[in-house]
Amino acid sequence: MNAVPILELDGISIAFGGLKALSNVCFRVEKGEIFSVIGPNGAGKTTLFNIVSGVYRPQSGTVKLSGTPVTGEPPNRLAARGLSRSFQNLQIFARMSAAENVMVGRHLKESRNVAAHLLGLGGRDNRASRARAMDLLALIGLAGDADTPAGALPYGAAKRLEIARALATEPALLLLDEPAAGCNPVETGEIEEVIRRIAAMGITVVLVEHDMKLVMRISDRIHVLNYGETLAEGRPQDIRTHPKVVEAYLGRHGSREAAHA
Amino acid sequence: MPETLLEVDGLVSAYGRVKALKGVSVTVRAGEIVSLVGGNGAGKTTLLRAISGVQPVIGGSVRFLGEDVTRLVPHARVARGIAQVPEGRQIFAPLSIEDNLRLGAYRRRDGAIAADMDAVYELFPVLKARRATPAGGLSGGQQQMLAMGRALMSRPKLLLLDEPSMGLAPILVDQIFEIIASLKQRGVTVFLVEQNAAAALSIADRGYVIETGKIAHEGEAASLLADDRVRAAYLGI
Amino acid sequence: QETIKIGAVLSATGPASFLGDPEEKTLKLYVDRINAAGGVGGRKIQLVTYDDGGDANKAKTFAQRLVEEDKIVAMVGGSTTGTTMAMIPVFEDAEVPFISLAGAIEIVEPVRKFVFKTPHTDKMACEKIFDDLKKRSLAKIGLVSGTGGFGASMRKQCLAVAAKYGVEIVADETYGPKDTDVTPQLTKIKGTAGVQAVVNADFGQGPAIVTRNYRQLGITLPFYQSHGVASKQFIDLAGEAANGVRLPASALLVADKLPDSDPQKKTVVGYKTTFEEVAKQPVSTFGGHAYDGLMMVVDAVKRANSTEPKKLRDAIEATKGLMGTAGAITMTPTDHMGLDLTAFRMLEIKNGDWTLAN
Amino acid sequence: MPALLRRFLPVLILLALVVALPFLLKSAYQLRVATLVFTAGLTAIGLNILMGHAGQVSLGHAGFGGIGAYAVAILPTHYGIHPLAAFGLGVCAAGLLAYAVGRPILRLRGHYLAVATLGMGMLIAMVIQNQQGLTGGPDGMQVPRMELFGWRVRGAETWYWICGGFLILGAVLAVNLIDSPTGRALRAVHDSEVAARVLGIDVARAKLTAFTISAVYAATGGALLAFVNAFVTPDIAGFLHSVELVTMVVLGGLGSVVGAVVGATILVVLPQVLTVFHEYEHLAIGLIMIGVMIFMRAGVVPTLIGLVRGRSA
Amino acid sequence: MAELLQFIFSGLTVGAVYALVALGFTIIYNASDVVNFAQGEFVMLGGMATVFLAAAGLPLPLAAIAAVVVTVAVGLGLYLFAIKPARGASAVTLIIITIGASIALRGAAQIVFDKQFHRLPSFSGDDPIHILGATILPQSLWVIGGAGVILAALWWFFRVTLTGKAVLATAANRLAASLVGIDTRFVVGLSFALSAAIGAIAGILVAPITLTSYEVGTMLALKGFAAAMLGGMGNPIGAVAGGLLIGLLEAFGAGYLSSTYKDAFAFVVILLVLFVMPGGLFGARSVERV
Ligand SMILES: Nc1ncnc2c1ncn2[C@@H]1O[C@H](COP(=O)(O)OP(=O)(O)OP(=O)(O)O)[C@@H](O)[C@H]1O
Ligand SMILES: Nc1ncnc2c1ncn2[C@@H]1O[C@H](COP(=O)(O)OP(=O)(O)OP(=O)(O)O)[C@@H](O)[C@H]1O
Ligand SMILES: [Mg+2]
Ligand SMILES: [Mg+2]
Repeated sequence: MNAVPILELDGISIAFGGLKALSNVCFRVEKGEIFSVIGPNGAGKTTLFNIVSGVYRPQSGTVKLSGTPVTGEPPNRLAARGLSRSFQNLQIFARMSAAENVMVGRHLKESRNVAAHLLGLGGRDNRASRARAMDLLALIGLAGDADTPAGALPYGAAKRLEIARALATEPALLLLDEPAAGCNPVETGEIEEVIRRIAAMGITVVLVEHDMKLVMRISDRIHVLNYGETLAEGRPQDIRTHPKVVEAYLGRHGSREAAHA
Repeated sequence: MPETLLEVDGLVSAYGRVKALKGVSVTVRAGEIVSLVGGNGAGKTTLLRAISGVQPVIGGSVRFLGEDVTRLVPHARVARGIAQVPEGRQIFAPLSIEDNLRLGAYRRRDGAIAADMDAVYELFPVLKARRATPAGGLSGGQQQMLAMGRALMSRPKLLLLDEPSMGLAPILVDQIFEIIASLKQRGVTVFLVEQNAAAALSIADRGYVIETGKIAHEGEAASLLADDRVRAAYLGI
Repeated sequence: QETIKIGAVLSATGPASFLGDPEEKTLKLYVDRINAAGGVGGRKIQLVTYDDGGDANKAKTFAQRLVEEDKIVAMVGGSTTGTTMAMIPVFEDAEVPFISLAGAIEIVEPVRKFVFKTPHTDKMACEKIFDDLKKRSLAKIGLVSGTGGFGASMRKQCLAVAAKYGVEIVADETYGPKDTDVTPQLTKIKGTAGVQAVVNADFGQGPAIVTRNYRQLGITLPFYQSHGVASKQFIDLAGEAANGVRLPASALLVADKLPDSDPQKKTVVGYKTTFEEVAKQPVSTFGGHAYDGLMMVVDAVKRANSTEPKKLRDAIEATKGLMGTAGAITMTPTDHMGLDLTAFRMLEIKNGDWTLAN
Repeated sequence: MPALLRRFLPVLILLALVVALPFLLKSAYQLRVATLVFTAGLTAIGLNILMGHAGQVSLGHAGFGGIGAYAVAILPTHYGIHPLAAFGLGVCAAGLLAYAVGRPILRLRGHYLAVATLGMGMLIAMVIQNQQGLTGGPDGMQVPRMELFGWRVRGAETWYWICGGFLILGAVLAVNLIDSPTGRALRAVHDSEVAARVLGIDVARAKLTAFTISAVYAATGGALLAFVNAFVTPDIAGFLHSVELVTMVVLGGLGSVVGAVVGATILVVLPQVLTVFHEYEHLAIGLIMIGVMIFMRAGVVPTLIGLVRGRSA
Repeated sequence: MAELLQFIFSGLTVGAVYALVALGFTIIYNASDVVNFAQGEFVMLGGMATVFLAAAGLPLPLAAIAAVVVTVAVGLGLYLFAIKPARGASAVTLIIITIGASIALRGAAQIVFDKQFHRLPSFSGDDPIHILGATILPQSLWVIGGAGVILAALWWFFRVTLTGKAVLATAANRLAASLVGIDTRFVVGLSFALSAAIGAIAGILVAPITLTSYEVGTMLALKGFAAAMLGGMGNPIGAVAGGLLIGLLEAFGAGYLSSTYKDAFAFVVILLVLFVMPGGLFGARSVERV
């Protein structure tokens, strides 16, 4: 391959109590790719995201971002390195408006001079962040809800809000954990459109998703986990028919969906 | 014509000043599977919450087995046979998986509880393997299984399902729909909210389509599946 | 005719309610009695009381309120030294006489023009105890004191005057105002070489617990309490363990045991009977302080034949031989307390009752 | 600009109040009560930044107030430092202490944070109470009068204006902060720490910032109170006072600047009003607190705002 | 040796008092996530009501039972008239309500009873038991035993009974609890009644040692709260362990370090423990998935 991969995992393992959630997981994500991680419930996908984004620290293995080892760095430092994510279990700021949620994503781009903020000198940042937030809300189709308290948004909207918020950090690498959960096929189509646009901006996307139509349509490559171990990796057309994947994960329904894509 | 189990009439409900349900009427007959489809924020969850009694209503009525239950507290409705798998799973995170299931049968006093628990474990073997651990550690999909299992433990007459397939691996989606279909054989009536509209309607007898707090279409499931407007708006075909 | 407005800011609730409660009851009781008997020189007394809960900040606010809104002519109150010290500037500025019911000597030393106090100081209590120790040829003592206002202040005074009486404090322990067990401290004192007697400086429930722990540990050394426990309640709380405890206190506690010849007898028996009858609780010296303060004002009003605060102040300063529950009070421009050591009696608890020690 | 107006509305309300009150209040006593409201309100505004925005409780904030108060008592008395300098030093000391202890303490959450801060407050109070030589012990100590260019700062009205000025200043700073990137970071931490972290917020630092700022407010409030009273006792740093401060913030309305001052007003003025109930006073205070919280769950000010909005909509 | 043992006895006595109070916190906390600041007042009511009922002529055991009943009634009243009407309020709001209740109860007690200190007679006399040169009062054994029995009862309640699990479920997720058919109001009401009963029993057991007055609840609640948190909030075993540990720390602090700063010593240790174990000694590590 050509350049340094934007994300490189090597021998990642973690256990909770006696339960091995991930063992020896390795993969590389190239810059500009849409890379999907799929696998049965409890396979370790979210755990993998938690490790990559620094929420958990792996018991062994290394994480490299664009060639730099970052294993165990706290999430806020990783964010500064251009990594952002959304959450499977919603983590929106429920008491803030939708626009403010996205503005928080601008944190690293804003001044952090507390004294200046106390003195009311944060106005410039506020205006810039607000403008950017409105753009992003428009991107995900929530422009009309800018001043709605985020806690009052329906589930699907809140999931999209998380994407906008993550985008506000201007990431190079974006991890999306089940962005289409709770969306009907039409809405999933809209999410797909949003992801494509994100990719078009040059942002590398790592996607966890159970909607096979979406995954098969959009992914450049797919990595399959099962019981914390790698089951397969490859292009959608290979994964779709991979016997082990079909057996452990896709089943009839998944195969049908995947075939439809 | 089987008897009417659930009759929702002109239900109105609001969050603050925002009306989420603007006069919704729905009927579910005993032994049926009825699906409710609709977009984000259409009011599906609100309707199920109102039926269970955890959402205040400001107009309309809910009748269950002929009895007006509109003013009944939630636990009294559970006692009458209404169970719900809520949106977002809502498991008892610090409690063990086994305790979660046991609490599903909170209102029951019969001797078949242990047997039912085994049945749930059979449906979802992962749960059995981890039954003594706190439910909060489960993955999203595993929690969804637990929520389903917990609702089954109450042996409901009417099971309200709010997006039961959300976050489940495809292979389990098959399974969940099979389970729902099989509930019918066991005499459980199901009112199903699903984003996976095609799958939901394909196992349902009848269906409703809700749009911004109002029922927009209703009819036989097959005819809804064939309806062009529904196909375009919700099935993405 | 105009009433005589007397103010009182007391710690009727809170950690010092042990003091404030009987004080408030006493004031109310006697104001009612005086009014029922026709008032002072035909004028009724109007009592305005506020509860500061033991908080100096609140006390000061109430003091200001008494002076400015209620327009009182004299103040009897200030249950603790802390609240008193906070209120002093208010009365000094407003030039209204202020008779404090708190113990510390700082209140009247240096003398402030409008500030007086009724109780004996804790320094006097120390002196009285050390005097008794000296008589019994006991020189080395263990001191155990509460860290609340009363205990801390008395500890300071005792440490200061010990040398004068040839007393050496070989163990110095403290406990918190709400502690429920003091056996570790007492165990340490017990284990200290050469201790010949133990002195406990505190008020409230603490001394009762200390006394019970003292007996639990089987310590047999002479044991002294302070005037802070001078209430029958102490004996009730400490139970059997109280027997043998010595303490300096006013004659009030042994009212009925005083010889008829005692000049104080009439006053203390009168107060004791009245208080116990109406308040339905055993008399304490703290209520007595309030009685003394009120009587000082009444006496001053009579002599000054005026309710003008400044004239009242001058009259209070001229108080001479007024018989109070604490002793005969004689104020001078340099002494705004007016009591001497003879006002203290050394008592010993025997068979669950006070007796005069000799 | 209406947005700016909306933002500074709380400040304008408070300003109007501070300016208007002297026309209504007749005696020095009444001015004093207002002054006490201002000092408590200032502390409550600061605590509100920590509790209402960052979502972290502190049951030890009176301790910081105690540091401010005793600084202006001890430093001039024992070390001859000018009261104004002592004021500054005390506030800095409280801020530094908060900064130093905040890091480990703020790792704790919820009720555990509550006990940890409670412990910290108790330790401060204990030192004040027991260092008798320095602090006068439980009986308290005098605070020397401040002298500025030969002018003795005294009198109810003078302190009214000084404390009122500080209150307005405190409100302005708080309002600025809330609407700034820092304020948003604090509120984000309140709602979801993990989300805040992946967005680049250093959660520990954010909490520490709020803690330190609120400690500075508390120390300022404490020092002003000490000046006003010219006397301090250890109660000012005590646990009960800490609870009182938390109650002010919640009663008035978490997250609201005006609410903090309203909460302070309730708890300062109520005992003055309720003296008419004599021994029923405490019963009445307790019942009023319960009543307010039942009928105004979000606190007085947010509930009233909600009512007004509801009516106009 | 005798000295060390004496410190241990002192620590156990005081610690058992704290443990009893801490146990009272666990139930309401487990049912509603609310730290009930009026818990200390339950303890006070138990002791004071017994004193006054006994003074009114009731035989002591009867007075004690009546006092528990009175306190339970007060606990239920607190729930019905203060907590239940605030349905849907946040935990902070509810906590402030309990603070208000604690002020009101103290205010009422000072009127109904009085402001004096009182003592209940020790259950089995005041003759100290001598062990290896150290002494302990029989009443201390009552307190320690009481803490043990209540601990066992609570453990059984939460671990074995379905109602106990319903209590935990209600705290964990009230919505879900309603949806499985738990009468959440009944559960929370029950928890107030049980907490009140435990508080009252604690108040009666400790009154012969700590003495009692209308104000005694404040300090006991404070220490009990610290003990409960040290042990891990909501866990009865933690409550007892935390209580005993604080008692022992205070006793050793007073005995070996400085009696003035013994409380400081205890708090420093609490802080250190929490830094290492942020969920207390026995607290379950919270599992929150994202
Ligand atoms: N904090 C934790 N404590 C205990 N177990 C955990 C924890 N985090 C993850 N696990 C366990 O690790 C395994 C992997 O979980 P993870 O959430 O990564 O699965 P997933 O692949 O995202 O599943 P899903 O598709 O259902 O979201 C699961 O069995 C889960 O129970
Ligand atoms: N807690 C809340 N506060 C205010 N508004 C709310 C709240 N919950 C829901 N709403 C509003 O009520 C409406 C209906 O929401 P509901 O959750 O019932 O939709 P839904 O059909 O279940 O959507 P989804 O498919 O996203 O779950 C939406 O407009 C939503 O914004
Ligand atoms: Mg997952
Ligand atoms: Mg929904």
